[in-house]
This record gives sequence, structure tokens and C-alpha cells, in this order.
Amino acid sequence: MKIPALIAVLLIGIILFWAVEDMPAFGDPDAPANHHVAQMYIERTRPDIGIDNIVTAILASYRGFDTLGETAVIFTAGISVVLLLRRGGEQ
Amino acid sequence: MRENVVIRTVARLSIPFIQLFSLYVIVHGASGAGGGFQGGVVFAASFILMLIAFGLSGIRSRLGEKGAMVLATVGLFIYAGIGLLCTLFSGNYLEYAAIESALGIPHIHAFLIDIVEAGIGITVMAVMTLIILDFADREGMIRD
Amino acid sequence: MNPVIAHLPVLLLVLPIIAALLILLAGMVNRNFSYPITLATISFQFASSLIIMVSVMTGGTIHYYLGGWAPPMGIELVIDAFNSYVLVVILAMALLIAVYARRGTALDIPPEKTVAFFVVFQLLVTGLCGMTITGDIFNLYVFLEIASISTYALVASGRNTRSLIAGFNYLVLGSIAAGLIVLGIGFLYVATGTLNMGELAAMLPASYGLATVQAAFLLLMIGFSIKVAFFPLHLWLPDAYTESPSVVTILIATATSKVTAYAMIRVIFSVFTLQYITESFPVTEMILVIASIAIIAGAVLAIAQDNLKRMLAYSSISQMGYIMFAIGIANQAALEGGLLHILAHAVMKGCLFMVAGILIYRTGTTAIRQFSGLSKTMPFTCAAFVLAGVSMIGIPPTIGFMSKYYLVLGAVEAGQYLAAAVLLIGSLLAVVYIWRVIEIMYSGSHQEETLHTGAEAPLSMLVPVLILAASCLFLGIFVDVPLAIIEPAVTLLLGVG
Amino acid sequence: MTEELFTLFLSRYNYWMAIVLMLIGLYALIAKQNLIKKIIGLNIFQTAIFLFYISFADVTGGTAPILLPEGTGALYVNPVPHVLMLTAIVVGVSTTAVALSIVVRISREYNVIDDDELGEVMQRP
Repeated sequence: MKIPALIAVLLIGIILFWAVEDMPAFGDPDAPANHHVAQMYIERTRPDIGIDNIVTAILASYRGFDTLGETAVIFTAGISVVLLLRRGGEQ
Repeated sequence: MRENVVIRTVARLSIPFIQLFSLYVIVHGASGAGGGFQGGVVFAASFILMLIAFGLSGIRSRLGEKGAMVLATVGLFIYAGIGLLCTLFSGNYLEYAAIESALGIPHIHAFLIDIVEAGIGITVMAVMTLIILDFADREGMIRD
Repeated sequence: MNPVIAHLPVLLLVLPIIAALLILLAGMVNRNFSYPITLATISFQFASSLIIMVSVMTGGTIHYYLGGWAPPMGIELVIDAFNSYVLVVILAMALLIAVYARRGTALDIPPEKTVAFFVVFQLLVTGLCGMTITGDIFNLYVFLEIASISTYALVASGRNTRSLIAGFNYLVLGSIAAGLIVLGIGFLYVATGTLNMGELAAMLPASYGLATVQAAFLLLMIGFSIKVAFFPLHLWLPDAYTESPSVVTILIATATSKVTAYAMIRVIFSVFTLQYITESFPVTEMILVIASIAIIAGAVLAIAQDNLKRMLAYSSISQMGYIMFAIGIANQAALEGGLLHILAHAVMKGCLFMVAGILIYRTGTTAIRQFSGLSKTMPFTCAAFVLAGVSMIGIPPTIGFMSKYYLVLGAVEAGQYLAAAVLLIGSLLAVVYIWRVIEIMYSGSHQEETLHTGAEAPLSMLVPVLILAASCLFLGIFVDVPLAIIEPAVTLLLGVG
Repeated sequence: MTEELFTLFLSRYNYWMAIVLMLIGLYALIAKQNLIKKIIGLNIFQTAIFLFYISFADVTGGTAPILLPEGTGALYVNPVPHVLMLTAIVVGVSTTAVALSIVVRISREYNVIDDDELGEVMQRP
């Protein structure tokens, strides 16, 4: 398995290292990612929602559906473990 | 595992504080670092400590497999149910502002976020405990 | 609009999640309660998807803002002609599989596990629906993970312990795929600062030249290709399809693979655009070559198999190549063929895997050579296999013929005569592996092998098979019905560019 | 040329580190024979992705995305990747849980957790 692994690592590595060249610098405040939506969240959390923690505001309100999905994922994992591990006679 | 006085005493002392801290983390999520997921995991950690110190029967007397499964559904139901509640107040799904304007209570938005975080916390805590219980039960490694 | 119908897109996702909780709680009281709730929920989802499709066809694209937050701040559900069509296809399949599952699970799933099985089954179907209708690319990833995690567990859930190894290998490759997808999403976010698909499509052209965007495209393509099991990345598929419980095999072969292919097409044409893959970053030729290799190689490998389920699994690799082929040609006719093939392959492969499941249920074997003379004891099942097999080969007037006809038409229009020839070779190879099974079923020379214990399959398993077999025929004759929604869908996909 | 490359590296070292970590995880995930080591590789791979997201969220001189009292002008780091990664962490935990439970079942049924030996098991009829 070592050779396929090296090939995969090489392939993915080339793609990733190639992509870095056009990325914004570390901590660049002018990067596109730090503008647009991110700025909107920072400005509107207080008037819209009235709590201080922006991450919580996004997590529970702006992108609340993602979090519902996340809760469903962990529920799925719990039931999957039950499905896989539990033996008979306990239900 | 042989009975170990030091572990049991330390566990007995620290478990309430861990659980209290986890509740703090959940409630603190709106105003500072914290949140439902983090708090739920901390709470589950207290159960893991309980499992190590008191064995399977020690934890089962507090939260068994069935209880954990019910709690996991309760937490997810709180979240999904609050979302549905918003549609009843003629808002979109998860639109807390609809409840706020329909009832006319200010700050209910932040309050609902806390409830939702608590729901996440309950599910995460219950699922983590469920996973730990199912892993521990099968291998016969952890005994009373 | 009626308030319930206005909320239907989100109810389609949320009520089944609540129903999954109910299945678990009711199942803890009495294990027999879990199945009826699952069936009722999936029926509800199917009915909703039909209503949604009708309202999309009459009223245009539906946008649903979750939490009332308009994008790009909030998450939106977007339902247009394309995904309402995919939604109906997968939910129709899920409903038939749920009917089939009443008896179909009996052999593979120990009775004490049925409750957890149906909970995870329900969550898988819901995750697939979520992937189909979301308009936010990170939300797509979240639902992809709900679907993937439940699939890993379902694949490994059977009595057959080899399914554990298949499940683990699937999990490893699936996690790599998911990691690459989330990395690609991150690159897109770095380049644009948004996660909404519609807005990404509008903002990306400004940065098409960036290496970041091109790497994002490659990562997303590699990730989805692993999930769909396009040819060189298919390694998890044969074991997972062969070893997992029959019901799970049918579900992942029809619904999961179709939705992942949908997500791939959606990302290619609605996030990136036709213009991107033909001009800015020309990959269509490469996709066409890979798809052609997949069609031939999958079919050749299928011929070499002795196990019916494994043969069908390799055939799936070949058939998914047809859908990728449509992406490689990327004109109106070919994409119509590709989208029609999503329906066609779901119906045909669903029928064939259901027949395989019935044969295991009745005879306990999947070895093709042991099926001799089965047509005498199980006439309906074998007839269904013949009908679906004929459709797989692509003989008119079946649905399999229609989809391949449009693909060939598209290839000829694009001047790719060699590629059109590949499609015909693929069909010829399909004749070889399908005909071999049919011949053994109907020849009945080796009567000494007395494993034909049962008579015809139980009714709850037979009815879905017959419905699917009839669909192979009637959807081919009345091909205008699916085309009525496919045509606007393709126009939509190509029109963006 | 060398100097240019060096500046490029220095200004973007966070991505390089994340990518190196990611490739280590990917290698372990594919090449390691022991199933538990594969899962550890998976975790390294996922953690590297978290690192990548969190590092591009950083803004030089920015503070944590928790609003300071009104009137205090402050530069905040980008909160969106933090939210996304909270979700991704949960997904990672869930995947690990399912993976580990499959390995527990494998070791219970076959008494091996090694890929090579499992390959032999799969070869048997």
C-alpha cells in the first residue's frame, strides 16, 4: 500500500502547494474571505440578535440549519454505534 | 479494576464541579467563549471519569443506555421543535425573530439561542455517553 | 400560497428527522412500531416531493430562506427543475425500497437491530434529500456527511461479517473524499468570501484565473469522483455493494450514487459554469476520456464476475460512466441523456439489485451458475430481471435505450464519433454480462442443484420489483413525461454559462 | 528568485504547515496496515483541515470574534471559518466513532486489526 499512498500524497500535495501561491498572505485583513459576509456578520450581530459572541450568533441563528444538521450528524453517529456494537436481548 | 480509594475520592469530589462547569460553558455561549457542543462534551467527560472510577454499574445507575438514547432524542427534538415553533408564528423555519415579534417579548431571541444551545448540549452529552457505554460494555475491560 | 406548501421544502427535511427520533422511541417500546413509521415518513416525503415538483414546474424556482436570513448571510434552500427532478427520483426509489425492506431486511439484519437500522435508514434518506435541495455549499457538505456516516454504518450492519471490512474501506475512502470536498469548499471561500452557490457562481468568474480556484475545482472533482466511484477511484464500490445487506445495496446503488452525481453536476454547472470547464480550465476532453475508460472497463470487469451482486456492482461503475460521459460532452442533448440516465439507471439497477436480493432471500446464493432453471419456480422475478436487463443493454423501447439514444445524439452533435462508438461498445458488453445470467435462468439444465426451495417471492418484495420493471418499459415509451422536466433543467444548467 | 520564494513561503507559512500535516495524515490513512493507525491518520488529516480553515480566518492584530462593549473600536478575526469548523469537528468525531466501532466489531469477529490479514480473510470464499 506504500506506493499508492505515495502517489496519492504526491498528487494531492502538488494540487495543494500549487494553490497556495495565489492565496492571501497569513493574517491579511484585505483577503476576500475576511470581507464580504464576514464583515456583515460582525456589523449586524448586535442589532439583529443582541448577543456578544458572533460565533454563537452565526452558529445558532444565521447558519442555524447547519447546526441542526450537525446535531443530526452526531445523533446519526450515536445510533450507528448502537447499530454496529449492541448485541441482542437488550432492546 | 481493583477498588482504588484515591481515584474514587478524587472523582467523587471533582465530578460535580465538572458538571457545573459544563453548564456554565453552555449558558456562557451567548456572551463569551462556550456553547452547546463544548459544554456537552465536558459533561460527557464527567461520565467518562465516572466510568473509570466506579465502573459500568456506577455509571448505569445514573445514566444507562436507554436513558442516553432518550436524552439524545430529546436534545435534537428541542432544536427541531423550536424551529417548527417559528413556522407556527408565521416565520420561516428557525426564524426566532418571528416569535419575538409575535409575542412582543424583547430579548427572546437570545433566550431561544440559549435553549437551542442547551438542546445541542443534551444531545452531544447523551451521544458521547452512549458511545462510551457501548464501547466499554463489549470488551470486558472495565469491570466493577 | 398555502402556508404548509410554502414551508414544504424545509418540512421535507425536518419532519423526517423528528420522525427518526420517533422511530427510535417507539422502537424502544415495541420493535414492530419502527417499520410503519419509516414507511409513513418516506411516503410523506415522496408526496411532498411531487407537490414541490409541480409547483416548480408551474411557479418557477423556489427559494426558502432558513431563519428568515436572506443569503449570503443565511442558508437558503433552492429548488429548481433539476433538483426537484432528482428529488422525485430518489424518493420514489426510497419508497419502493422501504416497501421492499419489510421482508428484505429479515435475512440480513438481526431482529434486535431493526430499530436502529430503520432510524439510520431514515436519516440516510433525509441526508440525501438535504444534499439535493440545499443552495449553500457548506450545508451540502453537512448533509453529505449525514448521508455518508449512515451509509458506512448501514453497509457494515449486516449478519455477513465481511461487510465490516467493506464498510471500513468505504469509510476510509469516503472520509478522504469528504476531506477533499471540504478543503475545496474552503478554497472557494478563500477566493470569494461566500458560501452561497448562487453567489459563488456570480463572484467566481472574476477569479477564474487563480490557482486557488482551479485547485478547488480539482479537489471537489476528486472528492465527488471517489464518492460516486468513477472509474479509477472506484475501489471501495465492489466490496461495499457485494457484502452489504441487500436493502442497503439497493439504496446506495440507486439513491446515494445518484445524489452524489447530482451534487457533482450541480457543482460543475451551477457553481462553476459551462464556460469554466470548456474555456477557462478545459477539462471536458479529459472527463470524456475517463468516462469512456470507465464505461468499457466497468463492463469488462462485470463480465468476469461470478457473483451476481458483484457483477451488478461493476456494471454500476460502467453505467455511472455514462453520466460522466454526459458531463464530458456538455451539450443540450447529451446532458438530457445524462439526466435521463440518472432516472434510467436508478430504475434498472434498483430492479436488478432487488431481484438479486430476492434470489438471495429464496435460494441463499449469489453465484450466477447456480441460478439454472429459476424461471420455472420464480417466473415473475425472472421476467422482471429480463425486462430490466434489456433496458440495461439499451434495446428500444425501454428507458435505457432512450437515455443512451440522447447521449449518442449529443456525442454526434459534438462531432465526437469515437465517443459515440464507445457507448455502443458499452452496450454490446452489457449484452454479454446480462445475457449470461438470463440464459442460465431460463436454460435450466443443471437441475441436480436443489437449492430452489422457495416458490415466487413474497408479495411485498415482488410488487416493487414489478413496478420498477414496468417503469423500465413505460418510462421508455412515454419518455416525454420525464423529459418535460429534464429539458428546462438542462436549459437551466447550460444557460448560466 | 530564491528570495522571492522565501518571502512567499514566509507570508503563507500557515498553509504550508497545514498542507504538510494533511499529507502526513493522508499517507498514514492509506499506507498504514493497522486499522487503528489508519484512524489516527484520518484524525490528523481532519485536524489539518481545521488548522487550514482557522489559519485563513486570522487577521493580523484582530481579536476573538466576541463583540467588545459598544463604542470600543476593534478589529475582529473572521468568525465564519470558526463556525464551519465547529460543525466539521463534530463530523470528525462522528466519523471516528463509527470507524472505531467498526474496528471493534472486526476485532471481535476476526481477532485481527491488520489490513494484510484482513485481505487474506476477504480472499477466502
